[in-house]
Formats: sequence, structure tokens, C-alpha cells
Amino acid sequence: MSSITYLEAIRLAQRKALADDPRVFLYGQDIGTFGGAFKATKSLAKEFPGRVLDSPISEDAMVGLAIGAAVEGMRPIVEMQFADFSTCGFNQIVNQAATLHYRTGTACPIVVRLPSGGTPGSGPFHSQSMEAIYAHYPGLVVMTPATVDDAYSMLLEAVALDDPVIFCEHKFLYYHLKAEQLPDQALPFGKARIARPGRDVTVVTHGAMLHESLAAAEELSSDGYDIEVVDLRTVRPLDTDTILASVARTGRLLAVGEAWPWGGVTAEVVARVASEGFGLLDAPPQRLNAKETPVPYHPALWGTHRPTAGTIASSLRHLLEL
Amino acid sequence: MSSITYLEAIRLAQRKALADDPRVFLYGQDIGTFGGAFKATKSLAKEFPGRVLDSPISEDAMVGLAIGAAVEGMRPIVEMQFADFSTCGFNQIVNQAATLHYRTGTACPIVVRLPSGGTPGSGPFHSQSMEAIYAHYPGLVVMTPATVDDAYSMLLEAVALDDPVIFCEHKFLYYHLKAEQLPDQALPFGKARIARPGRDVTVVTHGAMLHESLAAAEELSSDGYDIEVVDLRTVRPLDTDTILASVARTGRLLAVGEAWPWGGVTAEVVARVASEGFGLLDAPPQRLNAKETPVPYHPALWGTHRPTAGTIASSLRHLLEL
Amino acid sequence: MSKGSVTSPRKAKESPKTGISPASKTPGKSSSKSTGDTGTGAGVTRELARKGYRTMLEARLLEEKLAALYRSGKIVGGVFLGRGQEALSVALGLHLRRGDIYAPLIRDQAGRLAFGDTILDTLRTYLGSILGSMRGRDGNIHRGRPSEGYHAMISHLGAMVSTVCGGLVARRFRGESGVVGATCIGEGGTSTGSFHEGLNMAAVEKLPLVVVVANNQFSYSTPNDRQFACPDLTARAAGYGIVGRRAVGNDLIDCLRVIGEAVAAARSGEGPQLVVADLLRLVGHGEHDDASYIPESLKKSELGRDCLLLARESLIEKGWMTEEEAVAWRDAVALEVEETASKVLREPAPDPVDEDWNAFASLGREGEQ
Amino acid sequence: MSKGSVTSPRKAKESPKTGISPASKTPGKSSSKSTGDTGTGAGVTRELARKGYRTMLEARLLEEKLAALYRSGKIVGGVFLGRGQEALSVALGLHLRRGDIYAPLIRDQAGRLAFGDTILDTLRTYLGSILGSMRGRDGNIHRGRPSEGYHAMISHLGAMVSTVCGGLVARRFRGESGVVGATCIGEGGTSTGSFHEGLNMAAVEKLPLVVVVANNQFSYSTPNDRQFACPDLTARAAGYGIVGRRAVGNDLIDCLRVIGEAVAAARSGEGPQLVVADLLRLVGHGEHDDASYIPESLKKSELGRDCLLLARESLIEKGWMTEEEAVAWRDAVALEVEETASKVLREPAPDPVDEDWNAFASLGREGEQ
Ligand SMILES: Cc1ncc(C[n+]2csc(CCOP(=O)(O)OP(=O)(O)O)c2C)c(N)n1
Ligand SMILES: Cc1ncc(C[n+]2csc(CCOP(=O)(O)OP(=O)(O)O)c2C)c(N)n1
Ligand SMILES: [Mg+2]
Ligand SMILES: [Mg+2]
Repeated sequence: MSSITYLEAIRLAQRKALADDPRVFLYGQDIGTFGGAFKATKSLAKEFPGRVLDSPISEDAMVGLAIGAAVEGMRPIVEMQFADFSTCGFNQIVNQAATLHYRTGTACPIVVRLPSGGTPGSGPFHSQSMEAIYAHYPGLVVMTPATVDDAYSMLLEAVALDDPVIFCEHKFLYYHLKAEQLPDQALPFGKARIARPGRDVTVVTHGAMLHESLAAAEELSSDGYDIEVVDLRTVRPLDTDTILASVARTGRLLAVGEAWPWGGVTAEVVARVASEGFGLLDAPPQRLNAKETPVPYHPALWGTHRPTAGTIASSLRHLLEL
Repeated sequence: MSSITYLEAIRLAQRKALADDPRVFLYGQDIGTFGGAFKATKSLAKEFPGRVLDSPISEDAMVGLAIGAAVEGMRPIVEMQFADFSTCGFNQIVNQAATLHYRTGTACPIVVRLPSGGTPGSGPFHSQSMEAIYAHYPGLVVMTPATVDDAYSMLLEAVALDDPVIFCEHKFLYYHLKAEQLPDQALPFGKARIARPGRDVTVVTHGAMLHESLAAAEELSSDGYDIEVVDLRTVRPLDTDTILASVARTGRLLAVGEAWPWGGVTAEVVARVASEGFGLLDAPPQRLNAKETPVPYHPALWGTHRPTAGTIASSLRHLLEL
Repeated sequence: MSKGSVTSPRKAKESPKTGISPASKTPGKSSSKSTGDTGTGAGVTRELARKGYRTMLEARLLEEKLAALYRSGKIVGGVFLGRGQEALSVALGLHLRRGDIYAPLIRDQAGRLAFGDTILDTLRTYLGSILGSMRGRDGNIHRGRPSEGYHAMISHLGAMVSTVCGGLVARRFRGESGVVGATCIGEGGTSTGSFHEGLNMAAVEKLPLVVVVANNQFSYSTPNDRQFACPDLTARAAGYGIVGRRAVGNDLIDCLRVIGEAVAAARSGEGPQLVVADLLRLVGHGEHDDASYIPESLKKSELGRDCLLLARESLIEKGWMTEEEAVAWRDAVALEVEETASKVLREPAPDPVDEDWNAFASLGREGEQ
Repeated sequence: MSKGSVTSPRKAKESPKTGISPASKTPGKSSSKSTGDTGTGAGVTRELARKGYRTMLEARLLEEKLAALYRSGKIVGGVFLGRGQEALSVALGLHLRRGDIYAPLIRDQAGRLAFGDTILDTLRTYLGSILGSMRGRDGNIHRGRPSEGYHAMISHLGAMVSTVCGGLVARRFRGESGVVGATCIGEGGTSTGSFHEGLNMAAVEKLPLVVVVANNQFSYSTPNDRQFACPDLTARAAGYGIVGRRAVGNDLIDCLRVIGEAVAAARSGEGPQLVVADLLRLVGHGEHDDASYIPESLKKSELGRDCLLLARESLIEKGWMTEEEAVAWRDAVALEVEETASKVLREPAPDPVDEDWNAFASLGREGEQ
């Protein structure tokens, strides 16, 4: 195989899921013959006739249909055309899917794929990162793969789980990331990954911010600093152990998120470290997030709205002086 | 006036808003002649003919209608029958109301009243506390009044604000709390309140948990501890200054919330104190929240699911030993 | 309002339905032959009508007990009854078979019992017994056994339409045919976006879905003129390209006939069916509500006539049941309800300490902690 | 498909509409008299038709420029064009007046210009100019000036229906009458819960709302048989108790006539109006999409005929416009588009440093920080 993009990894994971498990089917707008707005299901309708279904523009009913099918033992994967439109299926996700097992003992193994995160020129309604919103609800697993390997193996993991999974795949990484081959093994479910070992600061992050953080770490390495970068991979469950072990090594924490701060992943990470690993901290734990406005359209605004390698590096320098 | 309940204060605030401002109208299910599921609009339809409108069961369109009216200069107050049903109007709230001013420069002064929080026997879909979900979105103000005075004055404040306000009124407090008279003054918008001064620990909380926290503080006072209790009142904006000033006095923080922990108000509070007031802390900041399941139906389960004076007191004792 | 009218999206279907519903596989679920007559119970067998009446009686007496338990403080939260709607509700439950999918709503105690739910589990769920299907975690009308095709409604109106669609899609994937999925909803619930999306989706997928709208003229306190503006909700069917039918909501025989035809049509591949029936609920929205907003004139109209009394009269008139049987049934059901209630009242409540407090099926408690 | 058919919820309204739309108060918004003839442009004046053609031309050439700017990388994100839908779109925009409320959707460049939006602000918004109405904060089709009755759509389809309702309710509170609110939506958008809730709400409130459904046979790539199952979306109108009308989507005169009647009816208090028009978009969903999923046969059918060419022919045939005028207009518009684009390309982009980064209207930046 030649080089595989993050997007292609998602397509191949769906292909494998369809091939391996007759319970799997795909449901979403334009995912059939057309192959999806981003081509994440390209040619799958042809390869798996009748198992890749175009839905009407009905996010609420799309999720409802998936839930009903899951109750009957199927393993549906729903594609939202953009994460932002999942707000229209919000009720079914948080009130029906998330509660079903607790209430009735019947599992609800659905996967809802959310093409997430910002890209230049996409504006307020095609750029959102909703992982914190869904992670608030007990009963939902929320995954945020940041690498080609994870895009592939975590999507398969999501399909295998008996719980509803919100799969936040990052659009900025779709074409941006490439790998030489598909992974043949993966970290255990729910484990965070030390993406770069270091000893001076722990950066905890996920999704597209992983790559900005790695770039910032690289930048600081020329100043002689050794930054550890933790890729959360799955934000619910959140791998507090790996985070705490890292902070134990570095004594310093910067949580970086592309979404808004209030109640976001960075809030949860900092709150856990502060309460469970207070004694490990040599300096106040810090957060870096998007600015507190809708995601702006103009690329110049967008580039300032979200954290970047540059702003992460500044935050790290600041933190190193605290 | 004889004694006024929290619920009656909400009714009277709406009455005053209707009387004082011709731009105000009320919209919601069963709020007209019937006076609302909880009677928060009792007799208002009669007193203000044509200004208290029964809506169809259409939460999305209810919020949409309010937004459109606000654009034209009205000040609509929308009643959700229960906070839990606002999930069906979620998209309009977070994507249209929250973004309107930023995108277009046109203000969106709507108030969405969410009868929130748990009461015995109400179960998973009539008990939710959604303040953290809405507070995640820049552009939304989120209020959580915990007293009769605040129920009254903050609702008036909400109507006066030029921004969309999510007004999380607590159903458990509806009849539970009484005051002798309506307040004639109020704290400034966005200010937290020291509900009980103390020097040993700061409890930061809001809504019904204020009263559980005060009871816990009372309990600990017999052991000689002096617990300070901060009532957030408004969770977005969050009054970090008052919280930090309190922690500066006590050196210890317990954040108590009735909602789930992940990304909840307690996460945001602890994260802010940890990053902005790290040096003020003598012990790890702690959180106490609901258990990580849907809100259970049976009163015995419900009483264990949410924090109570008893579990808050235990958490405080634990924190005092750290 | 004419009995048994059918509105069809295509001209070819404008004549009243004729069809034979497949024989039931479970005992007690009788087949109904429709001859296409309107305004009569043609096709409704004696056996089915008797079963209908008996189940209505069970629902009525059980609900009266629930109300009493609520008044005496034994049931905490709310009690939501279907009094006056038993005929419509039972008709749907009776025409479904084991293996079908059923998502009842608020006022479907009768349909639930007909589908196979029990007096015992109803009481257990209302009382929060750990032995009930919901184990005290959810209660009252929010009960079911989804893995047995009996969905447990969430409160959010309209949400169950698409869920049932999903069950039917799953059955189709598995190659099962002859399965029907059904749900009931109030006329107020038709204003939700979920209802619309679900019905449209069912139509696109040509699913064997039956949606019964119980138009009891009020959604909570809200009268129909604040809820929708069309004279007849069956008019919605054409907009989805599905069949719309009308039943007389407090006439057991008519409900059995019309819903029987709808279920048979769905079962034989004719796609989604919308049944609308006018009636009144003869209680408040919940037991906390005295329904004083329902005008006396309406209560005294045809709509306000009690379907249980009407069914009794009609069965006796037809010679399908004797006065004595009716009395004996009432006594037997009353006894069963009382005995079951006493039993359940002695059953253990859930113990917070024994609970696993885990919302996940595949993770340890919270996975992360 | 017959021209100008009207479906009405009540029998009494089954004949084609007759009415006179109130004279326009703004220059350039001409009145249209409808005589109720079908299939002709009766009631459409020369002046209105000329204005329609000219505005369609503006939209077409402007959009061609947008596509070019996208291809050359000057516009980042996406470009979503209304090519082939200008006749329908412009008809709605032209029948509205200043003071009305208009929430255009994706393919409404022509309607926007007719309502008063400009080539300048379109380019500014697409290019993210700080001088545009959206100041670079939002872009492309997400543009408007809500305080002037020109709503700025959010992406979520269906959401604007209820928003327009709200504007109309506000006007009613203020005692303003004769105001119309209008929005356009694709046939795919009719599957959203928001669309349903909004239309039902408008019907309950009897609001002067006009909803135009541009049925271009595809929502993105999805053909209508995967989107809805009724043969004709006007069938939805009866289910809401509102008037449904059909227009020929690529026939400017028919669109002007039918929408003129709908707007006039709404304006004179006859409640919500649903207009459905069949057509094709003659471009991809966005400029990134080659629309290869649209079958050649469809492109070659009546539906695929270009409304701009048809309008040109028809106006010339009627003697309402000369060939020479058409050429002169095209040259003038092309020049204006080019000059405006060069100007806007030199305008300042938003500067992150000057931004206030504040989403609130009444709080300081974040209030809390
Ligand atoms: C989405 C949603 N909004 C509001 C409610 C609150 N609610 C519960 S029942 C009810 C009235 C339902 O009326 P209808 O559908 O006519 O059924 P009925 O009670 O008359 O049987 C309302 C508004 C709800 N359950 N779901
Ligand atoms: C609620 C929602 N879901 C999905 C989308 C993504 N989306 C944008 S345009 C479109 C197709 C719209 O089709 P239609 O309504 O027929 O309009 P057309 O593009 O054909 O003009 C889709 C699915 C959206 N904008 N909103
Ligand atoms: Mg009703
Ligand atoms: Mg379309």
C-alpha cells in the first residue's frame, strides 16, 4: 500500500467493519453512491450493496434509527455531515442512546462519526469541536483520534464497543496526515499515549492540537526544553492515570484544546490533575483554548481563534517561568 | 405580602417584566390560561392579554420564534416545560441565539427558562441540570438562582440583558424556599455571593446544592469548623474574582455540583482556581458531583445520586484532613 | 367524522382497505378479517373483541389502583393515565404479535398489557421495585424491555418513531418479513420535529410502521387550535406518501377494525400507515391535574363517552359477552390488581449500596476512575 | 406537472387564487396582478419581468465571478451557487418590500439582490472583507443584516423558518400589518424537524409567511426518492392547513406570477403559503462538486433548461426586451462585477489584533475574565 491519509484510514476501517461483521451498516447523508461529503465512504456502497444507506436530512431520526437498529443487535455507524449538525440529533444521542443501557439493560452499540474541528474558511457552523458536550453525559464514549493509526484502529474499536461512541474525527487532519501502512496493533481502549516524551512540562491535548503541540515542543527543544506531549485519544473515559504519571515526571501541566474553555476537555483535565495530583505540580496548571467566540470564517481570524504551535510555545515559555 | 415561594418569585418577576416593558412576551407550552406546568405564569395570560402565548410542542421552533422576535426588538421569555426538553431546542440555542450578535452585530435578547434539577421520582428525563452544557458556548449567559431573591431579581436582570440568557431555575426549590418579601435590591450582574462566611474551607456551588452545602457547613460548625459557602448565582460569566478571594481566605476548595462532573461547573471552577489561584491553595481542590449515571427514578437512588448535606459534610471532613 | 375513512397518497388506493391480517402466532392474538365495510366491526371477531374488553378492564382497574397509590403517597413523582383511551390503545396492542416492535407512549396501559406487559411489572415499575424491568432506575410510563421488541419510551415526544424505524431496518437486514413496528402518540406530539423526521424516514424506507395518533383534543392543557391548523391530521399522510386512516377513538370495534387493517397493510408490505382517532382523555394529564380546562360541553359530547362503557354495551348487544361475564371479569381483575399491588408493596426497593452506578455496558464503572 | 396549480386545505379554496398584491412602496418593487389564469404570465408586468431578468443576470455573472475567485484560491472555504435557480429565487425577492422579512438560503443570490443586497456586500462577505456585513466573522451564503429584516442564515437547514415566524410575531405585536416574511429552502431541507415545526407554528399563528421550496431533485447528491416519498411536496400543505402552490421553477414569468399570488395572499391575511417549484441546479452543490450524480437525461429534460436563457427568450418574444438591451445589460453587469471584485480584493482583511473577540452584546470581553 502506498501512503494512507487519515481520511482514507477512516474509510478503510469502515470497510473492514463492514467486511468482518454483518451487523454493521452505515447511515448518513450522501454516503451511498456519492461516498460522503468527504469521501469517507467512497465505493463502500458498491462493495457492500444495501449496507450503506443515504439518509434524509434528519439528524434526529438518523440517530433514532441507529438506536433502534442497535437494540436489535445491529452495529450502525452514523455519519454526521459535519459535527456541527449533530446538534440536530442531540436529543437522541444524549437522552436515548446515552441512557438506554442504564435504564433498560439493553446495550446501544452505535457509532456516530462527527467530522470535527476547524479548517480555514469553514466558519461558525462547519468547524466545531463538540467532544466536551458529549463527554458530559455518562453512557457516551467519546473518541478523538489524532493520528492515522488511531483513526483506523479506534474506529474499529468503536464499532466493537457495546456502548454508544461519539467519534470525533478531525477534518483538518483528513488530508494533512499520512501513514505508510495501516496499524496492526493499537493501544488498549481508553489509554492515552505519550506522543513525545519529555521532562520539563506535560502538554495534554487531543485531535488537531496534538500536532500543534508537537510543533511547539519541537520549537522549545531548540531552547533546550524537553516537553512531554500526551495525546488523550479518548476523552471519555479520560485516562487520568497516564496524565498523572506524566505530570509526576514533569511537575508542570499545560492542557491545550481547540474548543472553547468553559467546561471543555482542558477544564476536566486540569480539574482532575489539580484534585488528584496536586502534590505533583510544581507550578499552576495552565490551559490554552480557542478564543471565546464562534469559530470565525476569515482564515486570518481563524488562525488566531484556535491555539497554534506559536501560541502553545508562548504558553509553554510562560509556564516554564512560573 | 405574606410569604413568597421561589416559584412565585419567578411568576412575579415575569409579571413585572410584562408590566414594565411592552417588548416582553412569554411563549411556552401550556403557559397561557393554564398558567404552566408549574404555574409559573399563573393568571398572567389574563392580566396581559395576547402576551402569554401557548406554543405547540416544538422546542426548536419555540426558540427560533423567540430569536426572530428578539431580532425585531422584542424581549421574549420562553418556558421549557422541563430543562430536559431543551435538548430539542438545542440547535437554535447554541447555533443561532449564541452566535447572532458575534456574526451580525444584532443582539439576541431572549430568556429561556429551564425548570432544572432533580426532585424525587422525576427520573432521567425530568431532572437534568444542563447549565454546563450551555455555559460551554460563548454568547450565552447562564444563570442559576438559588434563593427567592435571586429568582426574582435575576430573572428581571435576564430580561434586561441584551444577550441570550439560559435561566436555570431549580424545581426542587420551587416550593421549598420562601421569603417574606420581594427584594428591592440585588447584587450586580455576574457577581457571586458569599452565602456564609468562613475561614476553613471554601465551598463553591449553585442552585439546590447551595442549601445542601449550607446544611453541611452548619453540621461542621458543631465540630468547630468554619466553612465559607459561595453561591455562584451566574455560572457564565463565572465570578472567578470572588472565588479566588474566598480561597485566598480559606486555602481550601470544594466545588459541589448537582450535575455530572465531566466538564461540569465544578470542573470549570476547580480548573480556574488551580490555574489562577494555585498559590492560594493549601490542599488539593476537591469536587463533589452527581454519580455518573442518568438521574434515577426511585427516591432512594435519587437521594444517593446527587450530593447531599451528608456527603458534602464527609467531603469537607476529608478535605480538612488533606 | 365518518367512520373508517381512508386517505391515500395515490388515487389508486382511495377505496377502503381490504385485506386479511395474517393469523396470529401467539395465543390470544386473534386475526381480524376486514371486508372493507365502513362503520361496522366487520372483520372483528368475537374472540378479539372479548380480549379487547377484558384487557381494557385490566388497564382501567390497574390505573385506578395507580391513582390510589399516588394519592396515598406510595408512588412518588407522577402518575399518567390512559382513561378513556383504552379502546384505541388496546386495539394496537392486540393486533401486534410477539416478534413485532412496539413503542407505546403515555396513555398506552391497555396496549401494553395487550402486547404482553403485565400488571405485575407495571406496579413494580411505578413503585420502583428492584424486581421490575426498570429496577427503580426509571419509572411509571418509561418502561419496556427493548430486547424483546418492547421499547421503553423516553419522555421526549416524537423520539420513538425513528427508534421503531431502526428496529424495522434491523429486521429487514436480517431478512425477516411480516414484522410490524408500531407506536402511538398524542396529537400534540405530532408537532415535534422528531415525529416528522421519523415518519418521513419510514416512508422513504417503506417500512412496515404503524403510527397511531390519539387525538384527545388537548396536549396537557393546550387545545388543538394552538397545536395545529389542519382540520384533520390524516391530511398529513399524503404529505409523507403514506396511507392515512381514521378510527372512532372510543369505539373498540371500530378501533380494532381500522387498526387491524392498518397493521395488516403494513405487514403485507404496503408501507407506513397513519391512523388518527378522535377521543377524550377522561382524566387529567397526570393525576396532579384536574383537567378543568376541558369544557363540559366536550365532556358531554360523543367524544366524551367512556370507551369502556361503550365496549361493554356493544359486546353485550352483539351477544359476545353477558352481563354476568362482565361482572365476573371485573371482580377477577380487581382481585388480581389488589393482590399484585400488596405483593409489590412488600418487595424490596433498590438499595443504593448494591447499585453499580455505571452507565456503560462495556466499561467498568466510569472506565476512567 | 401542471402550471400554477393550487392545493388548498379546505375545499372552498380549490380554485386558482385570484387577488391583487398591494402596490409596492419601494421603487423597483413592482406590483403584480394575478388574474388567476394558469400557465401564463397574466398579472406579471413588463417592468417586473425586466427587473427579474436583469437581477438574474446580475446573480449569474456575480456567481461566475465567485466561482473564478474560488478556483484561483482567493475565496477560501466554499462557494455555493444558485445557477439554474435564479428565476425562482428572484421572484420571491422581487415580491418582497423593504420592511418585509426575508431569510434566503443557499441558492438565493438572485433573491438577495432583488431584496436589496448588493454585489459589493456579496463579494465582501465571500472574500471576508472587514467592510462587509459579516466583517469576516462569517462568510459566503451566511450573510444578512437581521436588523433590516434580512436574516443571516445559519447552516442548519430548516432553522430559519421559525426565526422568520418570530419576526412576524414581533411585527404583529407592534401592530404592523401587511408585512410578509419569506424564506426559501431546498426539498432536502423539508426533511428536517425544524422545517416541520416552523411551518406548523406559522399555521397555528396564521402568520403571513411564504415558504418557497426549490425542488432541484437532489439534496447534495441524494435523489428525491431517498429524501421523501410523496409524489408532490405541495401535498404537505394540507397537513398544515395552509395553501400550497406550484410554480414552474425555470420559468421566470410563472415564478413571478405564482409567488406574486402567494405573497399577496399572505400579505392580505390568508395565512402561510407553501410554494413548490421543480427545477435543476446547473452546478454542483458547491464549486468543489462536479454534480456527476445528476443523470444526463435529467439535464436534457425540460427541468434542465436554463432559466436565464428561457427568460431571455420569453422577454424578447413578448417584446419586453430587445436583443440589444440584453447584450447591453450583460456588458454593464459584467463590468460592475469585475470592478467591484477588483475593489474588494484590495480591501483590508480583518485584523485579529483589532478584533474584540467578544461574543456578548452586553458584557465586556467574556465578562468573567
Ligand atoms: C419534546 C417534549 N416537549 C415537552 C414535553 C412535555 N409534555 C409531556 S406530555 C405533554 C403533552 C402531550 O400532549 P399529546 O401529545 O397530545 O398527548 P396526550 O398527553 O394528550 O396524550 C407535554 C407537553 C415532552 N414530553 N416532550
Ligand atoms: C441540519 C443540516 N444537516 C445537514 C446539512 C448539510 N447540508 C448542507 S446543504 C445539504 C443539501 C441540501 O439539499 P436541499 O435542501 O435540497 O438544497 P439544495 O442544496 O438542493 O439547494 C446538506 C445535507 C445542513 N446544512 N443542515
Ligand atoms: Mg393530546
Ligand atoms: Mg435540493
